[in-house]
Amino acid sequence: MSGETNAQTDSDIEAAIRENHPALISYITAGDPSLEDTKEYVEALDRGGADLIELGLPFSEPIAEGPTIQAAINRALDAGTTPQGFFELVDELETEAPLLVMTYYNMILQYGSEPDVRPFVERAAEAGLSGIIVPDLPAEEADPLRDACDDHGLDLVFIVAPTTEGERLETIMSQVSGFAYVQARLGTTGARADVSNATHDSLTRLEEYDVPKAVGFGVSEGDHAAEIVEAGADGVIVGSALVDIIAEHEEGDAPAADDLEAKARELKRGALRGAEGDVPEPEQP
Amino acid sequence: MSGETNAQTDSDIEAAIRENHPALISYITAGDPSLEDTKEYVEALDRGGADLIELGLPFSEPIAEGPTIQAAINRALDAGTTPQGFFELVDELETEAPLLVMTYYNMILQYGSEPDVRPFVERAAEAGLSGIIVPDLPAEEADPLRDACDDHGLDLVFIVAPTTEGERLETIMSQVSGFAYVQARLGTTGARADVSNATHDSLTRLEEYDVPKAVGFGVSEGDHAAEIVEAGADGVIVGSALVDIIAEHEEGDAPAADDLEAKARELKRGALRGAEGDVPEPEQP
Amino acid sequence: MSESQRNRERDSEATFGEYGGQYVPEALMPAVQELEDAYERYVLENEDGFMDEFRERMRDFGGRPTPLQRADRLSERYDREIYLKREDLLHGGAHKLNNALGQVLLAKYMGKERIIAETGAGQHGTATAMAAAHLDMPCEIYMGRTDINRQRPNVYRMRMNGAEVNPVDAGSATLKEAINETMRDWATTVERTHYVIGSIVGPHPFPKVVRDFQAVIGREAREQIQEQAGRLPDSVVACAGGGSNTMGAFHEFVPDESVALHAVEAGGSSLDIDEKKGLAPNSATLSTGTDGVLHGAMTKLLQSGDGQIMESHSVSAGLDYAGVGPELSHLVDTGRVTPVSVDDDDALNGFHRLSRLEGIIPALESSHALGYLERAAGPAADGRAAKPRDENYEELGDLVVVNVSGRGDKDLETVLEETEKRDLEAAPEVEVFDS
Amino acid sequence: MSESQRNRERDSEATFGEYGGQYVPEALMPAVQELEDAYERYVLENEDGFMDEFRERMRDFGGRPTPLQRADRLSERYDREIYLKREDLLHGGAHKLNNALGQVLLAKYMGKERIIAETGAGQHGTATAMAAAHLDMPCEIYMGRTDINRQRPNVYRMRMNGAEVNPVDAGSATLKEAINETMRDWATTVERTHYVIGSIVGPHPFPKVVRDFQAVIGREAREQIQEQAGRLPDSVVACAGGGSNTMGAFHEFVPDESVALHAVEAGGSSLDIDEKKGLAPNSATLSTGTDGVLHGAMTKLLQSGDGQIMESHSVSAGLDYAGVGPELSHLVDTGRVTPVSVDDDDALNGFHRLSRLEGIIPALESSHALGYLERAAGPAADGRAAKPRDENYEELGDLVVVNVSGRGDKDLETVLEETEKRDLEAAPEVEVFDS
Ligand SMILES: Cc1ncc(COP(=O)(O)O)c(C=O)c1O
Ligand SMILES: Cc1ncc(COP(=O)(O)O)c(C=O)c1O
Repeated sequence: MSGETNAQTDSDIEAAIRENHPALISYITAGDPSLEDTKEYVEALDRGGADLIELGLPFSEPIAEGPTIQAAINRALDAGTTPQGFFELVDELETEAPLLVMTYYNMILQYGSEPDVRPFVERAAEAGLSGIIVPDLPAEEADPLRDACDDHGLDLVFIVAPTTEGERLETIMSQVSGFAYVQARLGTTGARADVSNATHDSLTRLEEYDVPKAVGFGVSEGDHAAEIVEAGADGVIVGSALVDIIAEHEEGDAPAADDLEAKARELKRGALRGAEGDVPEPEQP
Repeated sequence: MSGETNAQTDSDIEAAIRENHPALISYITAGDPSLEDTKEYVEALDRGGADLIELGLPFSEPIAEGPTIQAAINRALDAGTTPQGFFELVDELETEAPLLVMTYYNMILQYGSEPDVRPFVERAAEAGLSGIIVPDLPAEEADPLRDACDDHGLDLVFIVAPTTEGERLETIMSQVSGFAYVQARLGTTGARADVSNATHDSLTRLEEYDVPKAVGFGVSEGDHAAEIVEAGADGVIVGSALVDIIAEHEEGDAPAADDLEAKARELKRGALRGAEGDVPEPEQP
Repeated sequence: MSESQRNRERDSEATFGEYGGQYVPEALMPAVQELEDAYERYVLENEDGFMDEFRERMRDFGGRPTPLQRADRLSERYDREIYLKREDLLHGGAHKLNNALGQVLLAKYMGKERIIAETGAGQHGTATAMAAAHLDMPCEIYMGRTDINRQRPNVYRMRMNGAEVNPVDAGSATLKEAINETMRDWATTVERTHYVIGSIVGPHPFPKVVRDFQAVIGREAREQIQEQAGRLPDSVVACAGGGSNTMGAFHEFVPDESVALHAVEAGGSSLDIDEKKGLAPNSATLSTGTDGVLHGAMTKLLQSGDGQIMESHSVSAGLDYAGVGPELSHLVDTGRVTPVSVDDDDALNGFHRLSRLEGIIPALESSHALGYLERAAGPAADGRAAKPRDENYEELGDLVVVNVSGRGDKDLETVLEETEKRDLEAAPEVEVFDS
Repeated sequence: MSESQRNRERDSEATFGEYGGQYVPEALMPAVQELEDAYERYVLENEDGFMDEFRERMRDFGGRPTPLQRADRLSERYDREIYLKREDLLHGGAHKLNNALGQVLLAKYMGKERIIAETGAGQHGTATAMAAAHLDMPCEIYMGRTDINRQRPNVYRMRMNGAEVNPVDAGSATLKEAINETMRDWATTVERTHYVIGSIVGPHPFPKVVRDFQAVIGREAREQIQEQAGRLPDSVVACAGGGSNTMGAFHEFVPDESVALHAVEAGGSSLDIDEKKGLAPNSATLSTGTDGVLHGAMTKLLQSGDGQIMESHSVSAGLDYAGVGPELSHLVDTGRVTPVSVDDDDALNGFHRLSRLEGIIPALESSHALGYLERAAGPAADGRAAKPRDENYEELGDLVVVNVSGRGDKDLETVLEETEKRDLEAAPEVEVFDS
């Protein structure tokens, strides 16, 4: 359905997805376990074939995260990760894959001397970030941030949940830029062992919209990736499965980067298989 | 004031007081620490010069007693003292001094097959007791017991408290037989180191009544006895000071009887000194 | 003779039939008579507006009226209308305040300067301490050392309210020794001190004083049930220890002959008595006791043949007393009140059932009244075949008022311990208790 | 446009000035909008008699109305009329039930099948568990493991009421982790589950829903004070954590411009903040916080310059929260509500003073409001020279209503521990605590 190139004004992100279709979008938390490690990990993911990389800027109250990413955020905060440090890391990074920042709205508001979204967006653009994802910012509250993003050429990615329907789906899809983040199931982030029916339903509901759709929440293996892409997704988003790898290794541990690279490779291969229709029979729960 | 013989119908008790004026009235708890010991102790008190002997029949809720006698009662109950055992002891006793039983009303009521005071009074008379004192039976509730006592020739001794005044004093003094038990002070039984003003006031209030008056609650030494008798009492009642001696000795300990006898002697001598006006200067608190 | 005079004559009698009276040491008689006089003037005649002040303070400070609540799920379970009189909502958490505030106020009108009281589990002590703080009266509470150690939170509450808590070390160091010690204090300081007795026990006029202060329970309930259900109830059910919540709930209904009055006693672990050891494994005085004199009154008692008072038992500390109010003894003898009992297990089930079905955690005392509902009217097919239905169940009728005399926060630990020992049908799963 | 329509339009706005809003994950938006719809229909329009049923249940089950009591001895001490709104007498022991029962009933009207809630100290959890038991709704409460271990009695109460208590082990295992976990549950089960938020916080419409259920406090107080004192008060004083008892007490008075509204926050041990450690040794959000977004709403927060939420502190667990209701933030900015604060010591003194002078043991939360009276109006010669009088004291006026939001039984242990550490002027002697 989608996947055909759209000639007009593709953003970096959109371009990355369309050009590398089906895309692998990876997430890790910046500063987990340190910003230096994050730099290595990002480069490893880039090498491993991630087509977009989301970097989490840690916030103390991550209400939308599951236990895995919540723990990563706590590690990053304990390591003293700040927005300043985060942007300096991004300043340094040179990756094939465009970078997005994923953070909570209060972090965006507080950057700068008083509550205002613009200083954050300016700095993000300056650092070379291509987009922003804010898990606690529904479309209804997003006007100020979207205006700022538009002004600075950043994509603002919205999440589409299994409960998003009707008028609200219209609104979100008319505002989304970069890609629609399709939430695979109800609940929070976290690696799971199956692909839910909700994913299929959501992709069906979104068929008519000509925006790339990437599916996240619970994707952890190449086979999931394959299945999701076969169901019509333009990309898969993987976070907790990568964070799990980081959590298993000591700080500064070289194999972590290698394992991340390998995992990215597995996932990307899975996604490609999905695009070719080479999908294993899904296990029924 | 009192002390002159009253020719009419003196009971054993009245006679004992008038004849041995000023009288020593002693109290111990039957069964503390065993009925056999009590027998010895009673005989020792008799030898020591006690003119009347009160025997406590233990009741589980002795609300009018101080800690000393309460503990004696608990020892007696733990030793298995029953009304049957008590009466059998009295059956055996042969003392100069007439004997009284001091117990709570429920013990009197329950003797026999249903709540009734008569079986107890009959048995008391049969055992040779001369009188009954019931610390939780005010004159207002005493009709049934007084009738039964009258029928069996037993005295029913009433207590006159420092708070007893006016009409109630009249009533009590018109009903009392044997002697009026003048409560030396507010509070409960227990040995104390001084003689209270309340004692003097009470004896003054009672001057006009031609009934022997014996003062109890807190009398522990010969000097107290002397002072009380000088203040106009016909007798002194000593309990806790004797129970203290029993409590200090092991069960079956011979010296206990000797000490009791000696204590009785000291107290009797004190009372006699009081009658002669030979009273030490009371210590002022 | 005016109605108030007639009431006054009836109420100034010292006895209920053969029960009651004033079996107290001579030294206390004047105080008891002074209280009689004060009772007649202030309580019966409302002299100086005493009763008006009492009622106003019970409203503003105590939280009266308490609701009468239709218990939806109990009504469904028992297939009849069950209404709960919510004394658990009274300030302090139990009906005890009705009496404590009344007596402390009375002491103030009488010119007394000092309040004393005994307490076992601490319910009456905390109510008295609250009332004394509220009315600015110095207050001392006697409490056995054993009870102090078992009931820390109540000790703290009393102390927070500025009361002194005097530990009693004699004997088993529990309620009975505390009563003796309070009596001693009173006998010593009687001229300036008022002894706040905690139930409808003790010498006249205490049983009437306490009853009249507690009678507001039934007075409110009688109005409320007529308003809410349109008629008088078929029965009123209340637990009975000393009997103050019981007579408080019943008093106003006594003249309504169509209303059955069920006093639910603590059956403990058994209704049998061990004469040898002087132990009653229950506190079912009305059901199994015999006549005698205890703590100032003739009444029914748990006692040995010789007249020694037995040690009673109940899982609920507030019901654990070997005596009972003389008025209840009388009303049982005349047939007006039906004494029934449920055992510790039934009471615990009653506790859990109300907690889970209605969202009200009742005092273990009150749980006896609730356990009785199950025993009398519970679904037959409930695995309870072993225990027969209470024989008085027919009297319950279609419209029942149950007095929830207090809340169960104070009982949580006991309930946990006792529940773990047992296999109770109404308890949440046991794993629930360890986390 | 009818009055109810006008109200409805005003109330359906998602913001209070710049505060409020709906900052929630997309998955929850439909649920939040469904709640908006239900709020408008059932709460604002009384559809299907919802509000009638709510009020009736709050009367019969909850014990409303609660009294407004003139505090005789506080009035004397502070030389002005002090009235106490007695929410401590509400079923469960705090104002929390007003909201919990309202929301559980609303969930039932909405056809939800399951109730979840988070709890810190356990007050909101116990209220929710009671309400859910009463209305026969399955209920799960999330609670940090650390809090579970600190607050056993509340855990037991919830379990007795049949609720499941889910321990949360993440991070510091306290309120914040419990909130996250509850959000996760809700995000997963949103279609059949209602999340009962415990204060006037969270995304629209929660702040309005909770406020409207709590507004009965001020509605009653406003009537009662006019009846009892003949006029409107000069001020209303309430403690503020999230702010539900606060807005509950204030709401009805907001249009009465002559009535000063004082929100008393927890000053903790100091109003200073340790940016480095991300610690605020207080919970005085209205007094010292800055604007930001937390738990679904824009409001005042205790946060670092970067936007990380600080760990707050108060001796009172129920006030220990880094945010505050958006409506209060707005009313503070517009000058209608005066934010003040007292520190832990003042609150403990307030606790002891009410316990000893009035016979009411208040919750530590409510004790802040009482401590503020002393700070604002206490006798000058009280050894308190070191602390200046609160600068807003003149606004208190001659007739003051103080909301006693809950009872302090739950706080006894904390108060004992904290009192022993300090030299408090109003505490009973320390020897009093060991027996
Ligand atoms: C809640 C409650 N109910 C009942 C009782 C039993 O007392 P009474 O039988 O006098 O009502 C107590 C005694 O402590 C109690 O606390
Ligand atoms: C008694 C009491 N008062 C006040 C509060 C603070 O909450 P709020 O500020 O929402 O009234 C709590 C919270 O637990 C509480 O239990």
